[in-house]
Amino acid sequence: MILGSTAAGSILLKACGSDPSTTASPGASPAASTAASTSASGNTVKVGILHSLSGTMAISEKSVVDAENLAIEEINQAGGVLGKQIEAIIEDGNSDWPTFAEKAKKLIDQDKVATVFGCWTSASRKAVLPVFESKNSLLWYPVQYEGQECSKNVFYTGAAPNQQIEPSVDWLLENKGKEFFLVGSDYVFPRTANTIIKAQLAAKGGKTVGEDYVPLGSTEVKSVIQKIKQALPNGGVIYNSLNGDSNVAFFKELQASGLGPDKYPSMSVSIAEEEVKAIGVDYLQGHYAAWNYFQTVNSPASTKFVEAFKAKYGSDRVVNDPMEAAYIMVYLWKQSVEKAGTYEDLEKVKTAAYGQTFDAPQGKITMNSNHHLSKFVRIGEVGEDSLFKIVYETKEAVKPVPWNQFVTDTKGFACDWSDPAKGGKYKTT
Amino acid sequence: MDALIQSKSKARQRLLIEAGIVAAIALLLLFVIPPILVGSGQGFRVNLLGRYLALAIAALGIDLIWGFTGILSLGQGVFFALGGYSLAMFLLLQLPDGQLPDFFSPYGVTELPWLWQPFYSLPFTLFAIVFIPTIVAATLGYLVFRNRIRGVYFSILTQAALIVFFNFFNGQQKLINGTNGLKTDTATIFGQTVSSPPVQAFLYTLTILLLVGGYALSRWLTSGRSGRLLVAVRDDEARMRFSGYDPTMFKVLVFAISAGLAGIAGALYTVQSGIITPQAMNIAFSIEMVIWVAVGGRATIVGAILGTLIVNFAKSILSERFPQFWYFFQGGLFLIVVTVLPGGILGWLREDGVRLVRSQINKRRPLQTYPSLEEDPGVQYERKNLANRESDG
Amino acid sequence: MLSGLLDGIFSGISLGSVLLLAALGLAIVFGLMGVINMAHGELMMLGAYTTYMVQNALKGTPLFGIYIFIALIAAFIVTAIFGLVLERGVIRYLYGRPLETLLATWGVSLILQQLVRSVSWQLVTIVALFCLLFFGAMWIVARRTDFERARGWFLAIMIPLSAAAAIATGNVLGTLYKPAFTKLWFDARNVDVTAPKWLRGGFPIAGTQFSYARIFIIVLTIACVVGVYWFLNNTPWGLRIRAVTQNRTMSACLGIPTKKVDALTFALGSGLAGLAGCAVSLLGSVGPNTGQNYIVDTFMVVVVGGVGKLAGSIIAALAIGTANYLIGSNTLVDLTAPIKPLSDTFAFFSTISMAKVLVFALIIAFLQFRPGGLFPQKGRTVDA
Amino acid sequence: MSEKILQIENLTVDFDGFRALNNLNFSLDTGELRVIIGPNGAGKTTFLDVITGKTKPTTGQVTFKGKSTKGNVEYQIARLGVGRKFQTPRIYLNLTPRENLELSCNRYKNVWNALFGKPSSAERRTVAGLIETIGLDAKADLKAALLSHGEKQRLEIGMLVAQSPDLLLVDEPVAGLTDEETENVGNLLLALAESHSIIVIEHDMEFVRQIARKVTVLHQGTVLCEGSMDEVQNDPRVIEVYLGKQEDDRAAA
Repeated sequence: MILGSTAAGSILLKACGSDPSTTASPGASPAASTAASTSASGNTVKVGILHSLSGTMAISEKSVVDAENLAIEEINQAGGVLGKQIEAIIEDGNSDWPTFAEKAKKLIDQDKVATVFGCWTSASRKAVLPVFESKNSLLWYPVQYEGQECSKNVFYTGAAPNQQIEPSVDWLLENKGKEFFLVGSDYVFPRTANTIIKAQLAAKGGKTVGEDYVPLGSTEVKSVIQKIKQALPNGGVIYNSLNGDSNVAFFKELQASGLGPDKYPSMSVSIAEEEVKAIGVDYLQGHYAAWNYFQTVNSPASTKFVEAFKAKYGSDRVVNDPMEAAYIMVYLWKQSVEKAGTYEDLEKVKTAAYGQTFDAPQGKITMNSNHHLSKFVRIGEVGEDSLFKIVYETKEAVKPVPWNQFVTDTKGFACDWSDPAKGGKYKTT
Repeated sequence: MDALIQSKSKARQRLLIEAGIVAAIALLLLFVIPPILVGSGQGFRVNLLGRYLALAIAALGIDLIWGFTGILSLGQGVFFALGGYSLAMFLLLQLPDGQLPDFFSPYGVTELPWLWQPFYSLPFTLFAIVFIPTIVAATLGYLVFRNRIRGVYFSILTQAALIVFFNFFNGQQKLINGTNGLKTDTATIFGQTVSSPPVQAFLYTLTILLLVGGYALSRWLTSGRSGRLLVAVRDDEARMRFSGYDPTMFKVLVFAISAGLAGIAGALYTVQSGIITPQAMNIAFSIEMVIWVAVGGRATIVGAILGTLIVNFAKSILSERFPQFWYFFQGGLFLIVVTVLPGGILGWLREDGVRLVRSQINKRRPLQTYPSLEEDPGVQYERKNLANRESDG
Repeated sequence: MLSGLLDGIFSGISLGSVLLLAALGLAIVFGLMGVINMAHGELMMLGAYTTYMVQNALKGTPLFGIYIFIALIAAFIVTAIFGLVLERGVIRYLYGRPLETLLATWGVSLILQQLVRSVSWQLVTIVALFCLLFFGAMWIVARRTDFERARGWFLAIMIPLSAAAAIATGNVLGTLYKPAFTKLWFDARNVDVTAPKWLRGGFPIAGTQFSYARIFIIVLTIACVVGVYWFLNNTPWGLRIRAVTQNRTMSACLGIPTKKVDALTFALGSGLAGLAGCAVSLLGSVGPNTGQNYIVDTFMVVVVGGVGKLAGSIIAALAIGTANYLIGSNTLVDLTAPIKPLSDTFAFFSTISMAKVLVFALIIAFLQFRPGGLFPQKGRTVDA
Repeated sequence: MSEKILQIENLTVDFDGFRALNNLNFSLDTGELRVIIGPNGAGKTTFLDVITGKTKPTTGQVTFKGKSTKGNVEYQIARLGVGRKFQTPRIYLNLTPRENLELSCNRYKNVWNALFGKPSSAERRTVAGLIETIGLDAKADLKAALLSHGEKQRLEIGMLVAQSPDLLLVDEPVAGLTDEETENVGNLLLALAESHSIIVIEHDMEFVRQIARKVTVLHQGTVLCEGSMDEVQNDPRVIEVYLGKQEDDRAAA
């Protein structure tokens, strides 16, 4: 009998999701927002939002969707773009890369969206890339990534390695020590990041004493700790590019094994405010993270962003770097469209985007002709209040370098889409 | 003897009808459905349909081993992925001489790994798509079945194998690009991009043809003596052994065939979706495959295909509308199929559905009973009257 | 060297004890009842979430220091009750069909995962209301003698009707009492469980440090194993459980309430999953996917150990844990350093992913010699 | 003296510390019908298990038709010509009786033949004849799951015959049957004994008397005595085993 109720429960939920009255529940019911606005007249611009709302990656991607929705709402309240309201069509990538490609096709072919904001993992981005290239559509991608890519159909608003990894390694070399142990999740971003770090350390007199990878989602990290102890018996720097669940296990184990931040400072590139909350600040205090934006950035734009977000989604929520990047990319798109005077002619929109500046929460950022943003680099230390105390920040925005100069294969290459002769990968020297 | 000949010609007639229906459906899928979908602005659903038809091939394999033979493999994803990777590797090597697939460069790989070398050859690739999964399955199957490990133990072991292959593929960045998988969208074949409409149309056609082929293979395997042997494995292995059959070999065979089908499915799915990643080997996907068959109806062959299409389109459409709740649906589906609808949709149609329709149009199926009763005119008279009375009331 | 060795032994035992704790409930449910509970991992997850809620409820109170003990009890009770519902609602229809239990419980695990993501007062109200309406109506109607005939019609009418009523009410309440009512309890994000202060850090010994949390888990595991052993062998209910698992029909004839025994056994197994969930929350993350990480490994423990034997599970868990640790860390590489080819092989497998590959290969090889596991069931009933 | 079809020498089987068969010697002539009796736990089923290859002997060997069966597994021994009927009927429930018989009747049992072979007309005739013999013509094309217990027993014996083994092992063929059915089965076995060697394990003494020519009594894993029904019944050791020691009897009384 209970069976009947579970089965029926699912029917319930279906109906519940479609009911417009639930629209306002935080972060929920993307379907509802679609349903509510498709009924509106044709005087809207459709944009696609493509993130994982279910599966492993939903943990991170849902808050990015929240940030994108916030930006869209703000823009709509301020009169929309080119006088039209933005209508967001939200699709679920289900943490499954082929599904991302499928949904991207659907957004472009069926919904005919003007642009798509989406993706988190490099794998999902790589999966949708051919779709956007073959259909000549536009994707905005908000997450820090490993670089080595420069598609004319993607704008990258997260950090390139030289805007996050490289400065943080320099800072560590200067302040914390020369011996590095690299630990990461077993996928492309940590692997590539570590390749870069190794090359950089070799070039700058540091030393990689070991590296290890943990399967995505794995929580058995005991043997990694053992390797760290072996490789760094007297302390040293841990460079951590673990992603998701493994971080929790890693920091709990690190503390239990007596590897504190005093002797074993760690620099993380995938731990932001949200993650600090999920891991528990007691395990993280004193460790470092490198980002372009922290919630603690003290600027009017930042305060406004944080306040608006909390007002919309609740005061217990925090914002982080990818959310900020997601938030600003919606604005950048809006500005480019307005400058181009059209949202349909993508060539014009793209050209208009180059050189666009925006007073972002992190500071004044600029879109370059290599489709990446000039961004500020910051290093924060986890404090008692679960927020980051900023211990280092660049004075000026750092220009992005998509093709990494520490990797031999791409050394001497650059990207410039404003010049048809140069394109996605050209030799500089 | 007359009766025998008569039944033979009847069987042949039935076979012809079936072939006709299959051909008609295939033609429908080929020439009617795509224009309708495109016409209604749902063009991308043609591609989805092609992919789901590819998945249906894998489902056929599961129906063979689980539906008929009673062996539940939760590791079909391995074979699916092996097929997909084989074809993807071939496609990625369609490059000018001396060039490497571009994902190698970030890892500093400058020389093509030996694993890739054979995939320059198309014949080898075609062979590999079917036979690498087959061989892997046969080896694993032999090692496991030989020791009479079966039932849930086999299921658990296949699931563990899945994890292992997943870890292996996921961890080998320098060899096969790890989590990112292999992209086939931008590769070229015969001077055309794989994602271009003509190639996709060709693949769609090929999928349907292979699905028809898979259907024919499954029908052939499950009819006649081999079909009875499969059922015999499911019903009573020990009896088989004491009758002089070696069930191990039959199980290995059917497991290997199902793996081959999964390999073909993986290859076709990969080129139509544009990417193959280790995600094809996550636990959920392989169990989902089983549920397609269960929804359609175990041991019905058609049910496997039907179930695959229904569940996947439901997933595609529902997750567009209610992304959050897809898991509820899917979980509910598992529960319902196992507890309330063990025969799946086809089973229900055959049992209750037919009875329901018949009772609505007043044509109940007569019950068979003891032959002596059948011949008793008194009983027959009574039954007639009873039936009438019931339908009156 | 000494510290390395100590560390190796400790880590192996500790990994093994986590596995064992997670597998214990499974061994009972699978070994004694023949039910493949794929939702076991999700029951662990529920245990972990219970820990989180207990932690939050006690934050700032003097009890916070020992919240973990309260959480253990709470986790056991919550998951045991959940297991009870699961057994009565689903599993009992599937006895003797292990493959079907596998699929059904997988469905349950999907629902549970989504449940923690989507649960809010609104959802709870809707589901509760639906159950009330539907089962209430059923209870009233089921007493009529001709119910079986009209069953189909009843279901066809009552399900949509009660669903509609429940959803409508839920949505009205949702709009009336917005944020609080529709706010998700957990969301898809991971939640943090922070061990009480005395469980953080470790016990320094010979240049290395033994994590208190892990020592705690080892002790907990020993306590659970002893407890379960004692329960099964020295209590009347334990005797009944063993009787029913050996011969259900005969036990029923002897007046043992088999249904109660089934429910109790399943509840016990689920409760142990809850304890395991509480324990792993000290080590790793707590999120909707928490359970997924353990499920396959724990099944391997049961298979290798041999079904229905506690001793087998204990040895198998320790062996698998130690093997995973030794291969995954550099220990074996160092030990075999003098023999170059051997150490190179181990070096190839010395990441966590690759260690799993090798351990699985070893398990398959092991099953070639002992297909029934370490302690196979013997006698002529097997494979009759 | 006719040739021995089955010879068992010094057979011992240990299970995890329990000795099920203890230094057992046994032989069977070609064409003989032998009944084995013995109290519960005497090792009768284990005895059959060893002959059919299901259980490996700890020591000793089984010689069938002059060849040792060592190293052969069940299906190989079955192909050599040993057929076995189980205590509870074991048939393929989801196949019809006709299909059940066809599978057993098939001479070529490798995978290749299963795929590409077709039943020959001779086989079909055999099957049709067998169906009549076991009296299942009316239900030949129903699922075997629908048959009654007695019908299943008969079907399994039919399957055994279809296999045309040289040696038939029949384990308690009349357990749970009515008197009439018991007699039917008895006659069936007697008819089969004309052309096969048969070992029957049975408890039902009435039935044993109906069919037995020579009886072997097993006790505690060894052969206690052997001979005609009357000889066995009067053997003091057998009486002791079945009825308990006389002194015990008196004590109990």
